[in-house]
Amino acid sequence: MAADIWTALFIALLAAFVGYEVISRVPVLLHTPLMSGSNFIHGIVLVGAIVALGLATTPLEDAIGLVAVVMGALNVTGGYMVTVRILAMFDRSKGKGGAP
Amino acid sequence: MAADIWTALFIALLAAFVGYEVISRVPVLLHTPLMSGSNFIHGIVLVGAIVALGLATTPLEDAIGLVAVVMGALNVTGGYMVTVRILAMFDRSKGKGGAP
Amino acid sequence: MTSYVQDAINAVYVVAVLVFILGLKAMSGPSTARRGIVYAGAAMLLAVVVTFASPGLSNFLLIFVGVAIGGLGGWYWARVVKMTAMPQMVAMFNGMGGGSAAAIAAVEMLGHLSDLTSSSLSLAGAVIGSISIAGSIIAFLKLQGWMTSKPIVLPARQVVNTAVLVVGVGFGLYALVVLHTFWLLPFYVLLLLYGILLTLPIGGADMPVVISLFNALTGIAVGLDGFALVNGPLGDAGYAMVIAGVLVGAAGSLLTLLMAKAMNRSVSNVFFSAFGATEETGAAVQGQLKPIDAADAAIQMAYANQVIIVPGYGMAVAQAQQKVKELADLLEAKGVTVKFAIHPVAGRMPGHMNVLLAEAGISYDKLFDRDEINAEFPATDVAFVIGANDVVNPAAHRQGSPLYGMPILDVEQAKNVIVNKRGQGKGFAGVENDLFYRDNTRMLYGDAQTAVGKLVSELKKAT
Amino acid sequence: MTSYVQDAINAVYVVAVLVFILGLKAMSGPSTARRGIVYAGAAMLLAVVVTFASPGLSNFLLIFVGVAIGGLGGWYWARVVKMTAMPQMVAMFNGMGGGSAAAIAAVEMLGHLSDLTSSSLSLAGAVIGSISIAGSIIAFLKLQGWMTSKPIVLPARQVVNTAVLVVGVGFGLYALVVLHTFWLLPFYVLLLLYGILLTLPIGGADMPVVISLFNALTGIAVGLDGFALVNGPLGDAGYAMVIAGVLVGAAGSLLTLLMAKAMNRSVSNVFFSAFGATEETGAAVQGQLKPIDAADAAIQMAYANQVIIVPGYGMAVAQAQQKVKELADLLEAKGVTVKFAIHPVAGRMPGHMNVLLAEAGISYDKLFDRDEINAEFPATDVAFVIGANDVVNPAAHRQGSPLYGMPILDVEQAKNVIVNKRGQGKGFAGVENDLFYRDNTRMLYGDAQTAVGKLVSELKKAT
Ligand SMILES: NC(=O)c1ccc[n+]([C@@H]2O[C@H](COP(=O)([O-])OP(=O)(O)OC[C@H]3O[C@@H](n4cnc5c(N)ncnc54)[C@H](OP(=O)(O)O)[C@@H]3O)[C@@H](O)[C@H]2O)c1
Ligand SMILES: NC(=O)c1ccc[n+]([C@@H]2O[C@H](COP(=O)([O-])OP(=O)(O)OC[C@H]3O[C@@H](n4cnc5c(N)ncnc54)[C@H](OP(=O)(O)O)[C@@H]3O)[C@@H](O)[C@H]2O)c1
Repeated sequence: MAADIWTALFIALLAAFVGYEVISRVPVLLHTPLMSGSNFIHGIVLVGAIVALGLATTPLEDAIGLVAVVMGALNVTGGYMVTVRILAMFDRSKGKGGAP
Repeated sequence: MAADIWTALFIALLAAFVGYEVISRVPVLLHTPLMSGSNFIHGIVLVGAIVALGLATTPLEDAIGLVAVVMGALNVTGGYMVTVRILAMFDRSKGKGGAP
Repeated sequence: MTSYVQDAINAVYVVAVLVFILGLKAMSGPSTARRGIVYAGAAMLLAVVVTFASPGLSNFLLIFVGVAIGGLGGWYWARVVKMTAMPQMVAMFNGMGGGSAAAIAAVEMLGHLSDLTSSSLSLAGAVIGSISIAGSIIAFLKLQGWMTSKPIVLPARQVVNTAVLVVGVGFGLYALVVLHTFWLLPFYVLLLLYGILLTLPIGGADMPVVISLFNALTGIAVGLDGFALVNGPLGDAGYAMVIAGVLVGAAGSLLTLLMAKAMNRSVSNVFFSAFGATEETGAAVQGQLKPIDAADAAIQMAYANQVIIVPGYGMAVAQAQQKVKELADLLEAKGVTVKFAIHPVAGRMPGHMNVLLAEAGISYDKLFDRDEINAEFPATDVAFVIGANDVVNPAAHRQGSPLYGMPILDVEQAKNVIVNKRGQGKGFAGVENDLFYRDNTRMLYGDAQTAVGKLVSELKKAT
Repeated sequence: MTSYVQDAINAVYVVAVLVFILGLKAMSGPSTARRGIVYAGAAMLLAVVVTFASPGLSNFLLIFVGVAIGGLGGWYWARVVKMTAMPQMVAMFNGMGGGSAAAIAAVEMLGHLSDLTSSSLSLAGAVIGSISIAGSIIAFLKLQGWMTSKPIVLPARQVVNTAVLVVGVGFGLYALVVLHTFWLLPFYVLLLLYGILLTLPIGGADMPVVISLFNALTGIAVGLDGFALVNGPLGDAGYAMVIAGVLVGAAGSLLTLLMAKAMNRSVSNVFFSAFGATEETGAAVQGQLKPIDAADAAIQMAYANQVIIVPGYGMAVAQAQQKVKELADLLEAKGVTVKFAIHPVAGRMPGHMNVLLAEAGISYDKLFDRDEINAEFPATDVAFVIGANDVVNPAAHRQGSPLYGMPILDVEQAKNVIVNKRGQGKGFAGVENDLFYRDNTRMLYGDAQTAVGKLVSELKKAT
């Protein structure tokens, strides 16, 4: 157990760096789609919710697990759709270069 | 066992991203010190060498382990010293700005 | 057998994480952004599907029902919502993620309260997830207009808020210590309350920063849940949650800072100063407002060589973008060069103006950044400001002004300036704008949609 | 007890990894670079020290002896070596890392050949580590001049090399399959041989790229070793090795590509074309070389308003930097403005010129990048090229030339050009340089140290 926490810490540390580096030079124009896109990515919470509900044993756990799944699914599909729609607005950008 | 390989894969994946991102915009001027600095960082091999020798049981393992430790120690101290010396050359750069 | 299945599942998670990162990377450049989200979406789908194969799951019917309700609901809602309601949509879906994280933590704590490491991590995830869902819902209500978007400032709020937070977390810790799940109830109630109290005093205009911060928080909550679950049922899927969550946590935190910086605020200022509630700064301004009517304004523009249109928040609330497009088309038909000057924080979310104008069908190569267009104002006959205020306020050049240091569009250098707004309303920062009093400035009063509409009919008449 | 010790050790590794990353980040900006390496060094020291506390270790005496020998040796060697020998030093220490990784893999395979996953990973680490040490030693010998730095091209080398590699790896796999450690011996021998064969055909001037690639390879070998050891004795220290190793692997690979790009080569070209062995391209050049003697050159410079000095590889091999500094001081004493134009790949390692000139005490704000100074040549009275050739070759502007596309210093636009070199030797790319034949160019023949020395004495005489 204890060892795995350390492993997870290594992972968290690296993930934080990656997240930071990836965003570090983004134009203001893309702040909103990027916020929405990263919103979509934490929709991975649905995976955790499925497992939690799948392993729930009492009715209370079932109920809370169901709430978790519904909310997770809302997050993931809504987040995806909103991002796609926002980015579709930028699609006319084709003409004008933009970042390399 | 099998599970830990996956964990290590996650870690390797993230580390590769971090390495890539960190270097992605470096001026030519710093290529040599950076090469030398990253050379130093893989000197962490010394840690592995110490453990390998520390757990060696046969004379052959002892001998090879000793070679590993000596080489690892050469890597780490030499890599450090060389990098410091190269960077010391750049120290006059103070006057002239440089990257932010 | 199970081991191979587990290996296959893990492989999918590793690939999914890889694609998430690449997707996020792609999303930070305009030309690759769409590809990025599509790939990330495919990876997510895969990750969710393989999770069903995880060993030991039951309750499949419930899971399907839950995924179906949430999935279809989210899909539908996100499709039908109007483009202008996007910020509150993002807030809402983000809140859902935080709620899900809090609920997962609850299930975990109900089942395994005795494993102290896991429960502590779950508790932390529950704290952050609860704040995120409650706060996001308030943000949603404010932006949607179902609640006043004015800051709501309760008495002694710093003290009360802190007390709610501390007592709430105290209940949670007590539950872990006495191993009694009942105490999780007041814990959740108080934490949700804290999320509400934290968000109430924040004005609607600051919401993009707030949403971004809650987004980062949800990421961290998800990461903590993943942490807690790694050794339990989730195995390596836990790592996928840790990575995706922390990734978003870090990226979102940075994004929050960048956003706040782009509008010249600090994050703590956003959260703790109840900006806009009381502020009413600004030196007394000399001069007079000189109105102009639509007919005269139309003539001035029609005979100009170059017109630069500067849209702002007022254009967005009035939904005037279609009319603006018509106006631009008519002017161009008369041989006038029309350009749009887009300030990065014009409107109420980053990229707001680009999104609206692009939606109205205005070609992207007529939109210019601050840096690209500022030099052109002196050679411009008419600068037409539609519902913008702060982003053209020369007070930004004056030390001491609350706007000081914000980069602005130098509209005042144009030969003539026509400003459309409804009356004497101030901008988001609440600062007087002496641009409106300058000799070369005329005021075209009225709601942006109506006013621009009138310009359009005048121009049509003239043809 | 052990568990707490283990936790403490792990915490140190996590912190060490964090500092490594921050250190590497800092090292990629000139102003923060020194701080970066110092922090990384402190973290490394800590990581090594806590490793001694790992549970179950014995053999402490041997370990101390090994660390002492290697540590003191590396320290001393790196301190006393001349600045000009830095590239081969880096190669050597990098090779040591690869060798260490290969040796660790050997110990691991000797002890636990039966664990297939770990041994396969160790084998992979051994392959890469062996190539890296053997190749690095060849690179060292070439750069140190203990072996000809000309490409050594053996007949049918592609076939032979591939055969050596395949058979070698075959022995290794066979050892894993039959569980007999004896077969590791031919495995190691052939892999070391492969590393030698791979590096022999590469010319001395390409070595920076090669060293950088071996550096990345060593990183990967270390990462693989860590991978193999994670479940075994190392535990989370294995992860630290994986992270540091892969970090360097990725950073080093990118750095290799960037370096190759900066000198207009591709990496596969470097490895497989034996560049410089046969090449002798270049169109016939019209015109004549017009020599100048030191006295005339000195006068021209002394009466100039501005002199730009362009140092190149020849200045480095001749060790003329001190003389150059004297020259610059004398000219400045006479009121001449002296600037240095530094091409990024002048010399034989990136940053070579900056390092040498800075070492000689020339102030950094007299050194200018290509971008900063190219526009100044037309207004310059004398451009003085010291042992540079390719970086000032106008052929780079001509399609079809091997140099085509390389950004150069536009020396030919100066009013007068004085070029110091020993004779008619070509530059690294082996291309004729028609700059030397231009009307405004004069050749000052001789070894750079001697020639610049003469200029200095002439100038002193004139005072
Ligand atoms: N973009 C972002 O991400 C973001 C996010 C949050 C905050 N902000 C802040 O928001 C501000 C944006 O500047 P801005 O110049 O776009 O807007 P602004 O400074 O908020 O000014 C908007 C102006 O539009 C007028 N207006 C309101 N409704 C109108 C209507 N229906 N028709 C015509 N005019 C109308 C108002 O005056 P009347 O009342 O007299 O009509 C007001 O002066 C900046 O201070 C920025 O920092 C930006
Ligand atoms: N910086 C890097 O990282 C790096 C690494 C590898 C390769 N390279 C390559 O190296 C080249 C560098 O260009 P460069 O212009 O600096 O050098 P170069 O093109 O190699 O030319 C050097 C010139 O110096 C002369 N020279 C040699 N020894 C001398 C001495 N003792 N005194 C005076 N002159 C002497 C040679 O002519 P004589 O024989 O007639 O004297 C030769 O023409 C580029 O092609 C670059 O791509 C660079």
